[in-house]
Amino acid sequence: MMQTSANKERMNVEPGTVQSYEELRGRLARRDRSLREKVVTLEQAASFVSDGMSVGIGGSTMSRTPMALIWQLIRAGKKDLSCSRCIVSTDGDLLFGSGAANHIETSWFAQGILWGLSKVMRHNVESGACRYDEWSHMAMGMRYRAGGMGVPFLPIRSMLGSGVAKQRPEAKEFDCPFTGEKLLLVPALNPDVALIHVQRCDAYGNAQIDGLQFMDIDLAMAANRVILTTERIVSNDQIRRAPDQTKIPFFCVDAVVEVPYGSAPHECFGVYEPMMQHLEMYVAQVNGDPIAGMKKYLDDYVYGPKSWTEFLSMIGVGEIVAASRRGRSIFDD
Amino acid sequence: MMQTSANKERMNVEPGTVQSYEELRGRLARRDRSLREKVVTLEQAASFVSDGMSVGIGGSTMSRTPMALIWQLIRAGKKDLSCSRCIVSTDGDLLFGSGAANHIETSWFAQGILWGLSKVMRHNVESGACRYDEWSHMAMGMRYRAGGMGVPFLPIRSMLGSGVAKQRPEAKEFDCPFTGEKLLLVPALNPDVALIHVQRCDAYGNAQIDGLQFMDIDLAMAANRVILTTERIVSNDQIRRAPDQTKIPFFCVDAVVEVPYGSAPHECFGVYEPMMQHLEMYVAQVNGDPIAGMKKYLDDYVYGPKSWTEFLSMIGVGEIVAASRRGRSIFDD
Amino acid sequence: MIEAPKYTASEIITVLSARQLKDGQIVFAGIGTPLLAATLAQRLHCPGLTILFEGGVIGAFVEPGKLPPSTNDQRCTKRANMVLGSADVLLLLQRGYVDVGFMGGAQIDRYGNLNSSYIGDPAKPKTRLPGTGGGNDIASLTNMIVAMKHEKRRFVEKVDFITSPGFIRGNNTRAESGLPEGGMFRVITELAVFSFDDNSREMKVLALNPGVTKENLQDNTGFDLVFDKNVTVTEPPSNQELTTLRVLDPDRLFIA
Amino acid sequence: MIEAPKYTASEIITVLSARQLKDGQIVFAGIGTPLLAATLAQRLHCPGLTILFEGGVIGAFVEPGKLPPSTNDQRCTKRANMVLGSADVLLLLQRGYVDVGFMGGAQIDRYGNLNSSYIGDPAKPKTRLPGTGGGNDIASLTNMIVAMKHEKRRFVEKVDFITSPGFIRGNNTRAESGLPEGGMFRVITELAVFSFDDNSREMKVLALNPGVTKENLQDNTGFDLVFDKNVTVTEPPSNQELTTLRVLDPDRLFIA
Repeated sequence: MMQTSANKERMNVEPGTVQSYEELRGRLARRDRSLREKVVTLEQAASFVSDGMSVGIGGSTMSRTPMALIWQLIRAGKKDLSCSRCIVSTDGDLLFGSGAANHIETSWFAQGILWGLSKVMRHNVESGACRYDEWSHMAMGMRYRAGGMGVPFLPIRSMLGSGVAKQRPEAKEFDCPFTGEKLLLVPALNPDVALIHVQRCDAYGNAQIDGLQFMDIDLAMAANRVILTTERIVSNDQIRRAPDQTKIPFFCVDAVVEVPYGSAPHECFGVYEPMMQHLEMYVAQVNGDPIAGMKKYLDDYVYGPKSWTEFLSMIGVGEIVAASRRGRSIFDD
Repeated sequence: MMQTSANKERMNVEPGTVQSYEELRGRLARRDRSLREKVVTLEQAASFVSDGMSVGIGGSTMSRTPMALIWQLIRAGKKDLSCSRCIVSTDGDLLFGSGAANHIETSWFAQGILWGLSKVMRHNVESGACRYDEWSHMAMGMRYRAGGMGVPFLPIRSMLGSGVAKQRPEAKEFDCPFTGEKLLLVPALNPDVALIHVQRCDAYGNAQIDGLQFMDIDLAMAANRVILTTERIVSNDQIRRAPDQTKIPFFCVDAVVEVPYGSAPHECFGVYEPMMQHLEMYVAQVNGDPIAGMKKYLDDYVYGPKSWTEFLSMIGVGEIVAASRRGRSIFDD
Repeated sequence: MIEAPKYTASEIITVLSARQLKDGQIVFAGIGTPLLAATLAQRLHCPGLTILFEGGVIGAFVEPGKLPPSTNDQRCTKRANMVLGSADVLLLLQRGYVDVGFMGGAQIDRYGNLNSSYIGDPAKPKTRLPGTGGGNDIASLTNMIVAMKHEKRRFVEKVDFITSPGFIRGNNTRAESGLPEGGMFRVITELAVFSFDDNSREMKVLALNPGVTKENLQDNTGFDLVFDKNVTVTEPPSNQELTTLRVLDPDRLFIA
Repeated sequence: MIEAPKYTASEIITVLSARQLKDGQIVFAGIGTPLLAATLAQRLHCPGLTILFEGGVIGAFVEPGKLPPSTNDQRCTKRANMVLGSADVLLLLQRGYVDVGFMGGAQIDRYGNLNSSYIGDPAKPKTRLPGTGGGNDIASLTNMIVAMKHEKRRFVEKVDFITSPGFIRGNNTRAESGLPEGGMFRVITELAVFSFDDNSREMKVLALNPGVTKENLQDNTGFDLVFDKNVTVTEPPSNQELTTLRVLDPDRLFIA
């Protein structure tokens, strides 16, 4: 039922194509935006995502990545997803390496600066199996922001003159009617679905995000549906005591899943830092052999465990406790 | 010295004219944006504003209006200011009635819905003495936002088809090159100076604003200089303990003035509600006679008192205490 | 109305406006009657109504006896789900998150265009009114309910100035002006409830308030009225509605 | 270098980069050497240096031994003045609030154009590199310092792909491309410090690092070098500089 409804909203348009206002408004009008509880399991949440959808991913690099949800999408055998994120890390590896996604729009894609190039990205992109469309970081931000504002584009002053712009005819050079200056108009990005991990939200989806926000607010406003994973679900009363801390309003949100350590092995601001031992093991294995190494990682850590908690237990209590201690220390003087 | 430097930056351009990127960047490059203490008196702060400047006013209606600073500008005999604000209340009356401003760009201008039309606005505008340029509320927001983003315009989907748009040829109808849809491009608004009142900031100008933000963040980024008044100056250490609560960064700010009750008789979120007895006295007097009534108010309450504190004492301790009790109650369950 | 009224004009407008709202809706409400009517609806049949205010508020529950003097005051944030910038709350309308825009009006015409900017020639006005506020944005971007006093000078053939667009000159002119979404849905006065014809986009009478005749209504209206073929008579405000309303506004700020 | 070095290539690059920063500046720093050099400058001669990170941070003081693995990690927010959205921190560059952009480079050409996207033909690349991140935005919108390793294959006549624009094809071509502001200011390597000619916009040698000859430098560079007429020799890293640096990066994450 969810699957069907999700499929109905599937777009199948060429990336960079701007949705008409009529389409955008129509999709939003059909969403149930009422104040209602929307807590589901990770498995149910994954059923909101259909093959071929465009998927916006929250967080950035190794921070507040919705890893549990990505992990579940891979387990559920999703295919041909077209993903976007401001900066892509091991989440992109897993999406390409598993076959869940064949296209990513982002500004940077490796595992992390510490580890050089991602052999998984290289293998998949250089072979032509997958497509990596490059935009500048700010352009990604302005694309989500245009999408969230309900306008078809925003003007920017970067990318001009670069190879990055030449590769993206979806963005249009433009002479400003006010000043005569050259600007670049970047097209709105309204993903079919956004995946966002937060520190806390209520059962309706009112989400409060501590620390770094990245592009999550714009992404949530832009997407045609939003799935939140959250470290914890709090009461609506708690949200209403500090409404100026709410960053995503409930009516943008279609599903809420409580997943403690839902960004592991990446970090969640104020809760845990990245789990570097696991990441280093991962990077050595997949960069050593981006096919067999990735297959083994997926078998062992994605398809293997019975649940997200079992995956966490494979990371190990020692590393989780250490990451948590470091995570909480951000609030120390 | 301040006066001279301020004059150098004076624009004298027709409202609605977009500043070129070269001008904008040049002005910003000449500002001292370094981390430095910038605490001054109310009198010194007023000297940052020169006759004829464009002045962006923070807050909205009766909330977080920088009333002490406006009061000081009037006392200092400023003239021909061209002001902008999302919604204008008694601040606009005082600016027009005193002769400090002869032009306001806003979306709504009266004293408050409770009191009907402002006779002061009517008198000054209908006589042709002053000019009130009307924009939609969102258009005002997008104009500040464009200014803060460093782009010459933003596209919107309102105002189209209305008399409001017809009166503003500064905004341009535009056929979207992506969708063919009709849009309105509203011109960036980069005031010469912004006046913003906040709950707390440090001596460098890092400002934290509780509750309603209105358009203050965009305004601060857009303006060519910013004067902050603040309920209290806190240590930089306190700011750095919760950096995700900082809403305006120090390098946007040129002067900081500590003025407790600096929005009186308007409200400051979480600190005090509007002082309605004083406002009702004011409204009855100026709407009774927008010339003599206003003159008497200015003589008694603006030119008369020796200091802002003396003005507060004329409002009276009873009303200030009651407004404070109501103000703080917003945090009660 | 002939009988001694059991309620003021403002009270019946507020009660009938509240009835137009449905539980679960996202409503963008202006100050005065709209704020009060939406809050009344929350306390009657819409506990899950989400009220947005122009000051930057999502999901407020305004407290009885503490009605805010504008939608930019801290009282508007009481028990809200979210507080955000005022440009951002208006952008929610543009993106399409809002079900209903709900505001008052100073002058309205046959096509639901609202004027709150000028009486007389805008170039040399008899009266400069306060202006649009967020009204233009709300009316441009979502479906509108307008609550206003019914007077001949307020219900005119053609407004002196279009501050907040209704259906412009009727038929398809709103969409052609660049406003493909939203439009006038209901007008509520102390005399009647109006909707708009699906094709011509002319205002039409949907229901008469208790005690109001078609002739009364026409006499108080500055253009020839169109009546729906199934015009009904509205149920008068119930005791519960009136009592709850008066608890919300004990100082009669907006129901005098 | 002929003598047994007292410091690694990364160390001298970091120290010389730190020297380029002035107290009170607003610096937008990339991960790795830029972050480390800016933090080093804060601890030496720039206590009032404000460091911005792409993750959305203004005014951080990164802690010794806790270098973040990217500029999007919570460690980047330590003792910051402000944390904001990443699009918003990038917009500060566009508005003009930033004095210096500071990043690393994979490949650079005579006009300071940087490539971090493709080795070989972009249509069928030998190597797909990670891409621009915020590099394009920073290089497009502000004055740049680039810190990078000096190798012949990295210092090329013409980059395979312009990821982050320098002066494009020299002379006025950057401004003509729509980038009237900013541009390359300095390039720092383990061999030399470079600036760019005010007119031709060609890279030119400003100073040689200790022990480096013009011939050494040319041998390691893929295009014919231009030397400033007053080429100097840089002071070697001091003990204080090296000690402070090694305290910041005890695990030698970025100075190995």
